[in-house]
Amino acid sequence: MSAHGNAIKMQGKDVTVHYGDKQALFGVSLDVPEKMVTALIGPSGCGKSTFLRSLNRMNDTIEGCKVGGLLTLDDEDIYNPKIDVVELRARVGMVFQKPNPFPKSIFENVAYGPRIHGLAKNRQQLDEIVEKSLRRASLFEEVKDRLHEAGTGLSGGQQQRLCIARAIAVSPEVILMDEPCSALDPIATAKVEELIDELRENYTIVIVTHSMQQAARVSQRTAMFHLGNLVEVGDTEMMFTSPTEKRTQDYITGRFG
Amino acid sequence: MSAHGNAIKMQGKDVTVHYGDKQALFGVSLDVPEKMVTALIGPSGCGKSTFLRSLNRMNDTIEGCKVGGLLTLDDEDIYNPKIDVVELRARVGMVFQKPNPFPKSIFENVAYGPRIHGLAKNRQQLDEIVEKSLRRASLFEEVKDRLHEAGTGLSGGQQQRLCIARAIAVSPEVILMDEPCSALDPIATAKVEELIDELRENYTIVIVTHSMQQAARVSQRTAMFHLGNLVEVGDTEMMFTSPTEKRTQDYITGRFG
Amino acid sequence: MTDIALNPVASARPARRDIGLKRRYAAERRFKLYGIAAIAIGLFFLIALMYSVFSNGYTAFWQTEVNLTINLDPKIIDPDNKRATDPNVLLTANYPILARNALAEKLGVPTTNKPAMRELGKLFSEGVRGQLRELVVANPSLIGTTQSVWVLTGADIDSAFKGQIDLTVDQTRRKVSDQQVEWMNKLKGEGVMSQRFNTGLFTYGASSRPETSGLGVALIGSLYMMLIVLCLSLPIGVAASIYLEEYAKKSRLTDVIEVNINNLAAVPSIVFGLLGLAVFINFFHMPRSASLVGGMVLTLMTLPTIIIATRAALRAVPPSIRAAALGVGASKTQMVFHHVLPLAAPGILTGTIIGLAHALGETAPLLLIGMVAFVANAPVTPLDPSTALPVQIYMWANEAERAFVERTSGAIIVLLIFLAVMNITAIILRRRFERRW
Amino acid sequence: RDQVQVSGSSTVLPYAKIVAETFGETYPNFKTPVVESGGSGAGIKEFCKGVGEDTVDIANSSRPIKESELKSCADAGVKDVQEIRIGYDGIVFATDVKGPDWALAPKDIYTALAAQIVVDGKLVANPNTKWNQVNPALPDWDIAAYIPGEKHGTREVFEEKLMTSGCKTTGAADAIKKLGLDDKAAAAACVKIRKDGKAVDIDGDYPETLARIDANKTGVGVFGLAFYENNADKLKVATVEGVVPSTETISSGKYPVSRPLFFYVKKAHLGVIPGLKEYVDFFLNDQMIGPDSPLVEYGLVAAPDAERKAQRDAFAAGTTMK
Amino acid sequence: MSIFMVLVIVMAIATAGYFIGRQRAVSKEGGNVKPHSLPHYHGWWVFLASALPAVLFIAVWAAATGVYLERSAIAELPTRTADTVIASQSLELGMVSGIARGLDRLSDAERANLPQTFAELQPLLASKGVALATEGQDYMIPIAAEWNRNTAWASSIGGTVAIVLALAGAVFGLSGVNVRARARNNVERIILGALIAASAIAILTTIGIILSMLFQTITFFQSVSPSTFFFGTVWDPRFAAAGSGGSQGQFGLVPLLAGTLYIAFVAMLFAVPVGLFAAIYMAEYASRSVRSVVKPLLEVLAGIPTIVYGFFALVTVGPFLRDLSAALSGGYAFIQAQSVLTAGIVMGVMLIPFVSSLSDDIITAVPGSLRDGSLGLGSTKSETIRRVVLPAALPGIVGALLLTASRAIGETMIVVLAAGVAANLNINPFEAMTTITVKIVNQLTGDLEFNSPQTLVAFALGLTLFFITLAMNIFALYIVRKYREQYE
Ligand SMILES: Nc1ncnc2c1ncn2[C@@H]1O[C@H](COP(=O)(O)OP(=O)(O)OP(=O)(O)O)[C@@H](O)[C@H]1O
Ligand SMILES: Nc1ncnc2c1ncn2[C@@H]1O[C@H](COP(=O)(O)OP(=O)(O)OP(=O)(O)O)[C@@H](O)[C@H]1O
Ligand SMILES: [Mg+2]
Ligand SMILES: [Mg+2]
Repeated sequence: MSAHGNAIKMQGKDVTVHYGDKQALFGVSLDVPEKMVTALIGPSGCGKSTFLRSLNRMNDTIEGCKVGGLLTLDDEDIYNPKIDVVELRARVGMVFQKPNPFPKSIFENVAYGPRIHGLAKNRQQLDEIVEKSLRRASLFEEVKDRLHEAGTGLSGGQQQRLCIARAIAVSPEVILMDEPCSALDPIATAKVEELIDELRENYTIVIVTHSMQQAARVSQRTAMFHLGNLVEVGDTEMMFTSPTEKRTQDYITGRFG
Repeated sequence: MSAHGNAIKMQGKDVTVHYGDKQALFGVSLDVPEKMVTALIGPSGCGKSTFLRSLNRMNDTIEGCKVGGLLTLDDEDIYNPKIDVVELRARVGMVFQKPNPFPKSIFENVAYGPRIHGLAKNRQQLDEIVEKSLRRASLFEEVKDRLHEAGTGLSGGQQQRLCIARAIAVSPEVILMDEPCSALDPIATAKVEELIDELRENYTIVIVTHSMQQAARVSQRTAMFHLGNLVEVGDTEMMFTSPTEKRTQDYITGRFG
Repeated sequence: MTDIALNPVASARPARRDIGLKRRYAAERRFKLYGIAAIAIGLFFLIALMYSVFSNGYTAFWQTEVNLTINLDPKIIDPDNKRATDPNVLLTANYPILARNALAEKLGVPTTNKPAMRELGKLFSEGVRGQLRELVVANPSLIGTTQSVWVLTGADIDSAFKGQIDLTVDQTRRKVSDQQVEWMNKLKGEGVMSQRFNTGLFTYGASSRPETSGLGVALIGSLYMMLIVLCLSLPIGVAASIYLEEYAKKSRLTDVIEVNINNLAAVPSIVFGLLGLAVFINFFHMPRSASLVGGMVLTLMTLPTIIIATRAALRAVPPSIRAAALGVGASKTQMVFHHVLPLAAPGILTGTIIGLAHALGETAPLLLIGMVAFVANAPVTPLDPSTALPVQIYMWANEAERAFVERTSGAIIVLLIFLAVMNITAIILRRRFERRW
Repeated sequence: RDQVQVSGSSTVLPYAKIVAETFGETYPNFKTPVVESGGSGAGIKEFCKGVGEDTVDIANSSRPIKESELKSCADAGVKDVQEIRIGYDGIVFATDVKGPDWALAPKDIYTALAAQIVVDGKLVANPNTKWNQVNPALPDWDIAAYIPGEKHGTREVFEEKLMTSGCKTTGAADAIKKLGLDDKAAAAACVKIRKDGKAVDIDGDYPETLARIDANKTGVGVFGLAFYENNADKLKVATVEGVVPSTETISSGKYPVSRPLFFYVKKAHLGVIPGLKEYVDFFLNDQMIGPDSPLVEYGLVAAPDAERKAQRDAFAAGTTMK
Repeated sequence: MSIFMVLVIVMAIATAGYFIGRQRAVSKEGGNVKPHSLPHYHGWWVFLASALPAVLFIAVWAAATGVYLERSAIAELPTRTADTVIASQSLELGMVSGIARGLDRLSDAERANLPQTFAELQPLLASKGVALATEGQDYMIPIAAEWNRNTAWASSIGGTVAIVLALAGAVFGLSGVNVRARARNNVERIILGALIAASAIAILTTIGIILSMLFQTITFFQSVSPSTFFFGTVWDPRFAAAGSGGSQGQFGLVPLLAGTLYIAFVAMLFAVPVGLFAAIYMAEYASRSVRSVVKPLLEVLAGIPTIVYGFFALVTVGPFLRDLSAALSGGYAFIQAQSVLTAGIVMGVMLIPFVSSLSDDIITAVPGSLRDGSLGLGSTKSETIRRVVLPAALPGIVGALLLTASRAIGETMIVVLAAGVAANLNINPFEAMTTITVKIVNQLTGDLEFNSPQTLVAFALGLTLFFITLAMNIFALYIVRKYREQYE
């Protein structure tokens, strides 16, 4: 279905999400093509994070949250009881909206994922993974002298980059990013965008962003949400130049809300 | 001293801040003119939040944090032991980088400040203040049906707007905003920017932002930080068109970091 | 467009990584199992303890009584007919004889048969004296009439009635004779001897006779002490924790206080008794055996528990909440009392529950301040001599008479009910405050 | 203060309790005395704290007051102390009721429980593990004796009446003397109990001993006579030197192991604390401690008539110690 | 005027002050000056200004006049001579106060013609239900009457002064009410003072404990040398007392200390895993309803009197372990019924809720975002708990464990019944040992002579234990500081 001809990595069909009585998503059908960046945009509270969290079943952890419809990864229903959530999450990694480093050292924060998944055979490999991940998140230079100090002592932006590094370190197939740059300055943002571009070669990426520019810069496909509905989805270029829906157009030009 | 001719509301002279052994600010001197928006920009970790927090002595709450130099509000030294910190903070309000609503209802979150400062004579006035503040933070429409549900159940952006509403509700003289829009979508951002513009008529505002565009849009003065130093400060227009410092120029054009 | 299966890329997918899922899931299951096992162990011991207490103790809530038709003979109560002038006559009259005669009549024993009458006299409790006295003093006009009264049987008969005495052994080896057992069975057959709910267990004070000894004094004493402990240790403990956690600059002094408090938690409870004796009784001259002193000693003993729990709870409140409160111009005190304390409340309540439970069950410190004592008169104020529930349990556990065995367990049940009532309140409060963020 | 306060021994407590309760019932104007139980030592300590409203009036004791204690008393101002002996407490051995009959003698007890005994004329660490090794007439049971712990006054009686005399009759005393110890040390060595777990000290009260025999049916326990009588359906008492312990054999002196029980009255408080004098008089009345009294029924061994009279007279005369 | 009445009046004044102060503050608002404090702070400030000094004064006055009245009554007592009947002044005074109490119950008419002799007075008071001692003297009656009069006088003066103080305080507080007055700061300063006072109680308690044991400890060390006490390996104080020369070494702390640590260790070995796993299960796995049932149920374990545990160990657990070991080894019971193991297990059961409930609260308090972070990386729940949640909760859990260990060290009844009182020194957990606490309790509550070293050793033991646990706590604090992890 992808206009780019890429295979579909993840797919949502009529996805509905309820938080207790409150419905947050009203039947969203969206495909995520492989090795591409899909951006989710839309006004605050429209359900972007909610959809994103359904993709690796992080919604399971919220009490009273019910997900309906069909969601697949490589054609497997990820809400099938037989599916393994842990493996799913290892394959579909996530970076959250609020930076949430563990109360451990910077090194341990990044090493955590590789450790539990047994990705490093020995300490040296682990060091390598950590360094590589920190570099890719453009944090290494800033923290190389204090790898063993607490990750919580970093500035907000540094913390967020740390979380990105942590997610990259387990080399997932899909990376979900919930406004990864909202706490970053332009330079760091540019670096992360570069990184996303780079990652795209091997990984599938879904990114939630508030910045139209960012969506335009990094994504190949864009999906526009509004009030829990998917308004429009399509190639980014098309979306930003000639959106079919009036609401999209209004949103992009900053005319509605 | 302000180029705009406005009186100086707050002033920092040779401000230094240490976190334990680590020095985060190295002698920053910056004036905050009254009824203007001052933007602080700079790469992540450069000390913007640190400077901002010194302005209402929120640094006092961090153990091991020492502030040196002189900081004044209306020519009064705010680090003078005689000053009442509480009153200071009521006059100099703050919105934090990470949204941090109280685990109370939305209404209570906003009503808290007016309550402790006795800004409302009766319940009706309180309702009015809450509604007005929520409206100004462009949150009211979204939450008007669930004012008495938990503020922590909101989406990230909604939480941040809630925090802005909470800060506005006590009508401070100076409002410090630490990346208030980093979690907001463009429309909400535009609204907050509008709000800031509106508030400028009566209040003095200091805002930390990562978005150059935002700084350009909302602020009249911009201060550029780097590695704990103030690199340059001046009228926003000038800063963005003809910065005197090379570093500023590089930063604005995205060339350094 | 949904026909993905035909897409060639799908089949060229790299093989899945091995992230040791099998092993990790086994670990997960094991971990969860440990949790269940841990709870099961805890509950198993709880049930075992409860079973041993309840199976021994439930009988204490019923007491054997015998229904007697007593002739309140003025010749015995007031032989000289002076009750109008001398109030002491009714107080000191020989009431047990009335009961004995009534019983003799019922069983057809001639009152002249002295040895039989002695045996018979032990069928019912000496407490009948007080019971009839109360009846007559309250209403002197009853004198001369015949009243049907339920009278407590003697403790040994009660034990025999409940089957707690082995009646197969030779009668010289037991406290009830064959004759008495025969009478007992006869009365039981006639339906005039039966078990009735033992209200006395809750109202009587200490007594040397098992059947008339109850927890009245101990209940009042424990109630006073718990009120004192609650009213003192909760506010003081919370206040101290707030100071240490929120106000005090981390310094040598706060370290000293912190270590000090942790250390006080390890001080054997009897040492608090020594302290109470030295300070409250010897120095401040407070009365011995008083629940006020007991309450204060237990307060000192409970404080560390509450402080430690409260500090842990305060520490768990995220700093961002504090920043938020300060940011809108709340003073530190407002921040603490409006935001931090409510969030810490569940932890504080847990500490209080555990601390109070500890205080409620403690005997050793009370030994030294004279509360492990025989106290018959119910205390009116916390300054009067009284005992406490665990003390009564301890003292009954050391009694020789068989009938005290069930009472010991019965008293434990009462203590547990007392504890339950106390805890349920706290637990309801705790649930109200509990929330995740 | 309008209430008599009594502290002291937990052995005397049951008796004091009966008296206090009856006293309260008989004199409606006086409150029932408060009787604490915390041990003789602790009781006498409180008693000797001084004279005055906030000190106790009476100390119950299961042993005579010591010289040094009297001296401390006097130092604190408690100069006149009246001693009152209320009767005797028999100390008996008992086993589970289903077991065989037991007949003990001090030498059996010594040979079974002493740390060191004489074997073939030499002093050796006690090798006995079974009662029938001690005395063939005793059953083939592992030695497991539950004896009063060191904190109990009973322990002293046990040592004095059984261990010391057993030590002498078995000839161990002579053997110990030969080691060159002085008299005091020799006496102490005589009463030394083995520490290999065969003799178990019980610091709790008799119900604990009973519980231990319940848990170990071949154990032998030491009890007070009163406790035994109340639990005779569970316990079988052993004879000592052929004498069955009972109130009669003890008061006649035939049964050797018994001890007197006391209480001490502060003379200074008599007539000053309301009810104190009345309480003591009441206690000494034959209706309370005579041969047919409730205390005796509970298990107290009444003192002979003459002794009781002497106690009453001495109290009335205000005779104090020293 | 009774103290109670005065207190009520003072409180009434203060409460009125609160309302007036609040009202005044409200009425002063409205200008263009921003008020410094909320009206109710002004109210509270007036309340405190009025109540606090008055109440303090009442306390001091009551204590002082009590002493003064006693002094003056004593001064009126006839001088003590050799043949004074009543042994001590305190007793005389007690009798006088008894009479005074009795006189209070009389009606005015009866008081007007008071009998002059004790012999007449006694039956009169007896009819009012006041029992007097028999030895009362005639001279005591006027003193008692005088005492009553003085008391009434003193309390009316004190009461008046207190009320005046309350009023003055209220006026002072009210006069200070204005828009910029820092009422909140004043109130908060007083709150802070109260908080500091509360934490000072901990220090005072410690001082009290040390002082209440110090003197007897010194006396003890006068007869037993510290070195034999601290380093002796034999505990047999009775034998030492009975014997002479050379038996000094019988006061050996080592076996008791070893037993204390050993039994506490075994108890912790049982309680910590069980409690911690129970806490983890309740906090992370169990549903709300299961948790709300299980948690209070486990807390019941902390409330069962320890003597119940003791008998449980004595009649159930001990024999069970003994029989079990006999069955395992085919006859020989290698576990004694009374053993370190029995005591450890049963005490461990009691300690479960200390670990589980406190840890549960602390684990629950760890922010959810940390869990999300870990789960989002594909870790299993148990990995998240073990590697993220527990480390974050560690400082709090260590606090809970310290408290648990403290309880284990301080416990007596369970040890007495489950492990016995024999002070052995061995390393076999299947044999009996005993603890310092047990010996403290037993030496203090026995029939032993109270001023002999045998009893005094209890104080030395108590003080020693106090310092040992102090050292352990300092060490623990150091460890916690070193490994503390702060989240957010
Ligand atoms: N509590 C703290 N303890 C120690 N160091 C800190 C603390 N807070 C900040 N720092 C350090 O001080 C420096 C300045 O931090 P600050 O938070 O002011 O940066 P910032 O300019 O706000 O960055 P960002 O845009 O990422 O929020 C950073 O190097 C940071 O690591
Ligand atoms: N845990 C929750 N419980 C109840 N309602 C929730 C919860 N989380 C989100 N919601 C609600 O669901 C809706 C969608 O929320 P979501 O977080 O997906 O928004 P979003 O598009 O990510 O917004 P933002 O850009 O502000 O982060 C919102 O109305 C929000 O209030
Ligand atoms: Mg979101
Ligand atoms: Mg910042």
